Amino acid sequence: MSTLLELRDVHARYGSLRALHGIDLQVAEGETVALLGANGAGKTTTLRCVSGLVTTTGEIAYDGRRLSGHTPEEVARLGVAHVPQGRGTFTGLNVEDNLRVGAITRSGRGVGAEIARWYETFPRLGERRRQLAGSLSGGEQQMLAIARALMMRPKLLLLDEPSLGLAPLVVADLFAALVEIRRSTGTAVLVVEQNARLALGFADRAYVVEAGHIVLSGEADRLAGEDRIREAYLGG
Amino acid sequence: GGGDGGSRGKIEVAKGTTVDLDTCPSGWSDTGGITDKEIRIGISLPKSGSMASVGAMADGEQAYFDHVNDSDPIDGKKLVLVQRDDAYNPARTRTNVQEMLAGDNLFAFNYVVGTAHNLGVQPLIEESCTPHLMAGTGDPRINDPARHPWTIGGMFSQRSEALIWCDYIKNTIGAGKSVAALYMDNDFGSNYAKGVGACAERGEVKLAASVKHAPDAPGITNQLTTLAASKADVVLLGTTGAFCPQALAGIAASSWKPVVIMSLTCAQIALTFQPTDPDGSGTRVVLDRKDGDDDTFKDDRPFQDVVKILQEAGLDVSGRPLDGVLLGMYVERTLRKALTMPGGLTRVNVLKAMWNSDVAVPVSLDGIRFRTSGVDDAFLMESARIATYVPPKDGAKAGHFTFSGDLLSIEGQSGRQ
Amino acid sequence: MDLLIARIFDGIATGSLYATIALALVVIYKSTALINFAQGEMAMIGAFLVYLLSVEHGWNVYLSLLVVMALSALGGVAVHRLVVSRFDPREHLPLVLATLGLLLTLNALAGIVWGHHSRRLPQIFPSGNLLTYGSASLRWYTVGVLAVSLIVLTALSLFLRHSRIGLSFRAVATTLDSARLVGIQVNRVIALAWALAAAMGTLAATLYVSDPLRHLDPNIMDRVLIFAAAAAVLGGLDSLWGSLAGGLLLGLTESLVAGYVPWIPPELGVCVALGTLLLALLWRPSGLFGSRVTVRV
Amino acid sequence: MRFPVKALIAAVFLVVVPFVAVKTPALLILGNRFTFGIQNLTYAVVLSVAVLSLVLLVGFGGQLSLSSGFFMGVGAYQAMVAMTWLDWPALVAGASVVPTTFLLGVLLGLPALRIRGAYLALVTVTLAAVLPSLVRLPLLEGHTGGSNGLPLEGRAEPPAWLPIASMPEVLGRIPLLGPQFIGTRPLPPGEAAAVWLYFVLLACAALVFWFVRGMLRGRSGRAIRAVRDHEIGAASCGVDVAGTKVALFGWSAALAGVSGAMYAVLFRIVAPDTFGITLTIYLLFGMIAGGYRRLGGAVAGGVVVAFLPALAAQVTSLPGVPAEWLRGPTGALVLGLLLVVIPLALPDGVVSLYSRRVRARRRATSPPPPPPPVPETVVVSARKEQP
Amino acid sequence: MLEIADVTVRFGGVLALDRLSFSAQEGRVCALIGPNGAGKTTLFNVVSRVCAPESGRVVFAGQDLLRRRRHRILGLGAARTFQNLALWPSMSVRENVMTGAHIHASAGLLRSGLRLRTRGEEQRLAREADELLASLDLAEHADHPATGLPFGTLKRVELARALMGRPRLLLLDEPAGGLTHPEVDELVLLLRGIVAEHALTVLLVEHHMGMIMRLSDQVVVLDSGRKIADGPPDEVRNDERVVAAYLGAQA
Ligand SMILES: Nc1ncnc2c1ncn2[C@@H]1O[C@H](COP(=O)(O)OP(=O)(O)OP(=O)(O)O)[C@@H](O)[C@H]1O
Ligand SMILES: Nc1ncnc2c1ncn2[C@@H]1O[C@H](COP(=O)(O)OP(=O)(O)OP(=O)(O)O)[C@@H](O)[C@H]1O
Ligand SMILES: [Mg+2]
Ligand SMILES: [Mg+2]
Repeated sequence: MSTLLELRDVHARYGSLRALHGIDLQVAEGETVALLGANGAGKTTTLRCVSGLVTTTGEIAYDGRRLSGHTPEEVARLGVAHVPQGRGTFTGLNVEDNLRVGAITRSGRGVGAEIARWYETFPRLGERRRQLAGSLSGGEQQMLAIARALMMRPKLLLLDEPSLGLAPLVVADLFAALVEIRRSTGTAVLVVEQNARLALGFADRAYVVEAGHIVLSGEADRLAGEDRIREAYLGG
Repeated sequence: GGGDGGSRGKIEVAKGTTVDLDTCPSGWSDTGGITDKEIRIGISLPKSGSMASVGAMADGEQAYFDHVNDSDPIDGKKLVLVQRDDAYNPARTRTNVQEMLAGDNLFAFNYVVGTAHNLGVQPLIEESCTPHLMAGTGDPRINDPARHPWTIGGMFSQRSEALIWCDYIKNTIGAGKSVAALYMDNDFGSNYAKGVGACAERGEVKLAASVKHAPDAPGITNQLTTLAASKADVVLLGTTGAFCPQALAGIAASSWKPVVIMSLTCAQIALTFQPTDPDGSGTRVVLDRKDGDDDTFKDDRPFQDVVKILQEAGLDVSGRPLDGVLLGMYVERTLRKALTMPGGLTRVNVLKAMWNSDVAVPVSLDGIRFRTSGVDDAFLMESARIATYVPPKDGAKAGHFTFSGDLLSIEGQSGRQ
Repeated sequence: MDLLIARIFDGIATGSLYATIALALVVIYKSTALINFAQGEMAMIGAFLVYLLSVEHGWNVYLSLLVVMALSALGGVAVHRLVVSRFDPREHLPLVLATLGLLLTLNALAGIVWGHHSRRLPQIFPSGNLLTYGSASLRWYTVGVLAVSLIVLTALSLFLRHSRIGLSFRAVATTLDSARLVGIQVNRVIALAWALAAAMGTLAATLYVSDPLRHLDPNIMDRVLIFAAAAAVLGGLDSLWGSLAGGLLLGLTESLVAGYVPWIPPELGVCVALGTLLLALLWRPSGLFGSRVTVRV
Repeated sequence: MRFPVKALIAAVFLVVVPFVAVKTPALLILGNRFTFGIQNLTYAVVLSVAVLSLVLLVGFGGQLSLSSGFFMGVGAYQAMVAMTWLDWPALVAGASVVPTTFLLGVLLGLPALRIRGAYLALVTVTLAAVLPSLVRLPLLEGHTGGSNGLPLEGRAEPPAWLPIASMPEVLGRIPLLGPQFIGTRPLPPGEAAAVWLYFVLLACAALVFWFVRGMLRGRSGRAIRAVRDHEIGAASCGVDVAGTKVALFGWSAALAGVSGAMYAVLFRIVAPDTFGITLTIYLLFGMIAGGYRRLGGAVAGGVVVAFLPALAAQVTSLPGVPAEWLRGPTGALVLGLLLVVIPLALPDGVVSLYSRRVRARRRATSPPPPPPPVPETVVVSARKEQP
Repeated sequence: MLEIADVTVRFGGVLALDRLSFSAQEGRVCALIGPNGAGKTTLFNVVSRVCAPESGRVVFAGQDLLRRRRHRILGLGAARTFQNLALWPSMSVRENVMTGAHIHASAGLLRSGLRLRTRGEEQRLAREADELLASLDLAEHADHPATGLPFGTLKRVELARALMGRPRLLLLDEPAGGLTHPEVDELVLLLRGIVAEHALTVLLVEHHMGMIMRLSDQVVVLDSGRKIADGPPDEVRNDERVVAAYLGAQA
């Protein structure tokens, strides 16, 4: 498998505060990679670097081209979908329009069918299709954000804490759907997830971020067995 | 000239018109603002904002000054016009005047524009003992030589104009005719309203409708509908600028056919009466000056010289630039007159010339003279003729005014309320 | 009776003009949530260009109008490129100030280049009246303006509803960052809105001054802009049809109130507009047809 | 406590500057003469209070209400009427403006509880267009002077015990500064009066700023910002959102009113067209150009609004531009271009020039505070809304 | 202590709460769980008067909350946190927390403007806030603006702010959002301490079942606005309907 995304020695800062101190990371085509770390470690920032939402130094390569200096819209048009932390739904648009916006860079054909498919995965959204996204419950918005990102038919999906605020049953359904998508479309996934158990069960490989550095990486199964991981992220 | 300190005393410059030079600032000089090479005159007027069109007066005046400086300089000195834009904001006007007084070494002011603006700066100008030749307001309060000898008004007072309208309606159209009136809702319009109101109170005309429009109104359709509903015999247009043609066109489009009498500020062939436009045929106006687009004056040599000055400067030959030339000519003649007096060109002599004036300029209609005589006659512009607009006959490129009757003079009556 | 009908006709006449200019404001607002104070001046420049082409160069008016509308669209894009796009789009106040600056600049520029005296544009609609009732008459001009605004409105709303562009407009206006993340080229979308609005503005201003009752001078627009803005707000800043409704409502209220409420004389037109606006907004804080923003906790 | 060097410098500056300005020095740049007079200096003081009223309401309160021009007009007219018709002393007339404008502000605040964002902005802009018509109403014309404005005779004389007129004799001896810029001759009465007026109005403005600064600190300041940033969060902490907003409208209006009264005292003429939409635009300009998130921005804004249009209008020649191009509203053109350029170059306003330097010097250990969010429309959609 | 009786909330066609009734006992932790969109946050909004119910009563300590205006609720003893944060980003963490004690101070606009007896009050609030921040392990962030900090930290700041109001009833909306397992464990300990120390009644919304099990005394389960279960945690956990609607097989 060839490398789809590669970060080499990536640094990022917010004003005078340095958030990343040289991240090295790779995602191969079709691969699922989890990013673990404590609160404030820099996971979100790493995803934002890829999308061009923060200015960075270092090398980011995607699909054979350098990404540095690209705007978020260019990155998105290259097939990277980002579900940001805090969701970022289009509050003034209704559910269905939110999903249609997700497919806005593609031609209109097949969009309807795809929307219907997401209503199946998240029946809640189907019930609420005419409701303004801004008035949805927290979990409903989260579902919407994920579904919208997948409407882009991305090559690479960046998920920032997808399980945040979702009911256990929905989390289970969501990850089942993600597995299915990965299988059928070969989408690569880079996922930040606090629920390490879940993430490690889902991912092929994982990285552990601490204070802006990668401190550990490896096969997901192997990491799940490491003491250090159990202690720090999996709980008792 | 005067000098520092010492008593300079009171001087009567005209009948009932006395200046007390002891109140002038220390350092004041009777020839302040005159250097070896220059005579500096100040003007503050709107060159930007909603009244920006007025600013073209300064351009006309400047063109005339340039002409004088090139052809026949006064006392060998250049007339310099120091212009300041006040955007028609009285605070800016006051600041302008204060700063010009302090820093621009002016000999005199000319045509600070606006009623409130002049009321605001009059104390400053007076305190500094600087003449203000032709203040840009038609409000009679500014023409008060007994109390304010340093300033003289420089507009045909709108109240005087309204008085002439009134006489004209009474005498020519018929007594007791019903009248509808449109005024601009500002100092300009309210002076017409006062004049017409007084006339109606005396029973000389019957006021059937009277409406105002905001100076910055987007249109006057509603007002015209109200006026038309009155079905009056005569309509008076106490408005100016783009509202004049709007009113004419609106009236022409309706089924109402009154006699139209409009403000003399509207009397510009190119702007109010489109060259080829039949609207406004028969409109009466109290007119005191010529129009560069009017063929009637094409053999009037002195006037055509003026027109040439404007053309060469790339300015319009009617309207504001022409008014500006009128200002410039008045200033020039007044200064020349002062130059002939004992003591030469001094501020006191300018006051004497200003309050004992008898000047004619070729921009005015023939026969019109700017006369003053201290408290007996404190108004410069008091005569005019009734003119009627005639649209162009086929072939002619523009319409013209025809004059009926003699020169009307309300000499000495302008202060009448 | 005549008079009442005359006043209603007056109201429709002024109202439809407010509406056409309001429409241009709404187009910008829909995609940027920004009020473009320079809209009026941009439109005024457009009208001047139409004048130059049609009167000074003798072109056909309709052709001139079309050509200038296309030019204005380019101008709108230029304004966006040169000024608007350089600002942080999330910070509205500095941008609003810049549009005010643009207002002053364009107005002054027109004053310097063309002077402040008035000019008359050729008529676009036939003169005379479509129908008369006693002394009341409905002018062809009024009907023409109304018809044009209806056509433009319909075309525009169909376009925005059924194209992806309409969706992009709304997405960009609500959540800019997310719009980027789904690949919407935010700058292009906003530039397009400026182009559309500028063309609409030129159309509106040309219609406005082509009335034989009006003249063209650099200050024409500051007289209408406040009413047009009131109309846009009244209808709902993000509603195309709202601008028409708002404009007509405002025009009618103004002429009827001034005509029939004795203690409100017509020179208080602005007060009437403000009163109408306040009452309407108290009833519906986002205008008659505007959509409400929902942010929940 | 350190020795207040900065305050000392500022005080010297504020005291010396009027004596320089009263001489109206001019600067020659590229053939243009730019003057710097005391009238504009004092006007800057007056305007800074008006801009402060906007900064308070828009910058700190997050209410996009552009009504300060209107309230300034109300204050100016009220003070003028009190001084001319009732013969009240200027200070009393000025103080009497506070309760009226406060109440009017509260009245405006009530609808503003429902109307927000761009909607509120446009309604309040319209408000500014209304004042001229109101003043000219036949009903009020007798008192307001209608379109001709209401002038006030005489001038404010400095008290005899204050040696303002002879101050240049002292200040003029300061080497470098004095002899050149101030001269050593005593001031004539008119100029002494102008300087006196400057000091009086400066003192009033300082009092107002001191008051507002207190208001923005501590519990009340937190409540104001809390309401701006998140209303529901504020209410959940017991902050009376409606009450705070309405009070803020009231105080903002009162400040604008005071500024109007100061205007009346300074210019001694009020006229309807002064307080129209142009003034509102200028105040808005002052707020943004000065920096609407800081009190210092109001000072900068006042200075900018007083001087920029005046200086721009003094541009009479530009290199490479033919003279006939400069006949028209060149000042407005220059001003317009500045309005576009200033917010681009200094999005946080002119004060940011100063504070950027200060911040660089302090080199804080903690990251710089993020700018407060732009006031945005937040409507909680619910079946019924709480008042 | 807190009694919810027959509360119905409707948003247009959506029935967000459907005649919901339950009560929470004083000094206990009552958890509120249910699928997304079940109406949990809506209930919080009703209690804190953010939205008005169509019918029903909410009684807390003998007071009918629905009769009070929004900002009076804290005065009656009920404080809340928000699912998606409602902090004020332009203020520092300390100022945010101090504002939580708004009702325990009194300086208004006029008094602050004139600086009448404001100093002592300020110092008192700052001291209290610093103590609270220290006890929640937030002292190092006191001067940081309340934005740009990790989500979990900000959630704790909100908790501190709510506690500053000295409430008797605390409504917590997903306090463990964005925390890792060990962090959740810490939070549980912390909350236990706080509940005991201040004798608080807590209404807790959370999707983290581990936390619910360890912390709560009573669990109310909502589905589509209706109550489907109410009882001690162990009992509810094994309820068939709860498993089918919410937990799924995995739990
Ligand atoms: N907008 C911002 N401004 C300033 N600092 C920020 C901003 N966003 C993040 N930071 C800081 O950058 C560091 C990394 O943050 P980041 O959000 O990437 O962490 P994270 O690992 O995703 O944590 P979380 O569990 O909260 O999602 C943190 O210390 C945070 O305080
Ligand atoms: N303003 C509104 N307009 C329309 N529907 C609304 C509104 N507010 C809430 N709803 C709907 O009411 C239902 C209950 O929402 P609520 O936020 O209470 O859910 P929740 O139980 O907190 O869910 P979550 O666990 O996802 O946060 C949701 O389906 C939501 O879409
Ligand atoms: Mg994160
Ligand atoms: Mg919720």
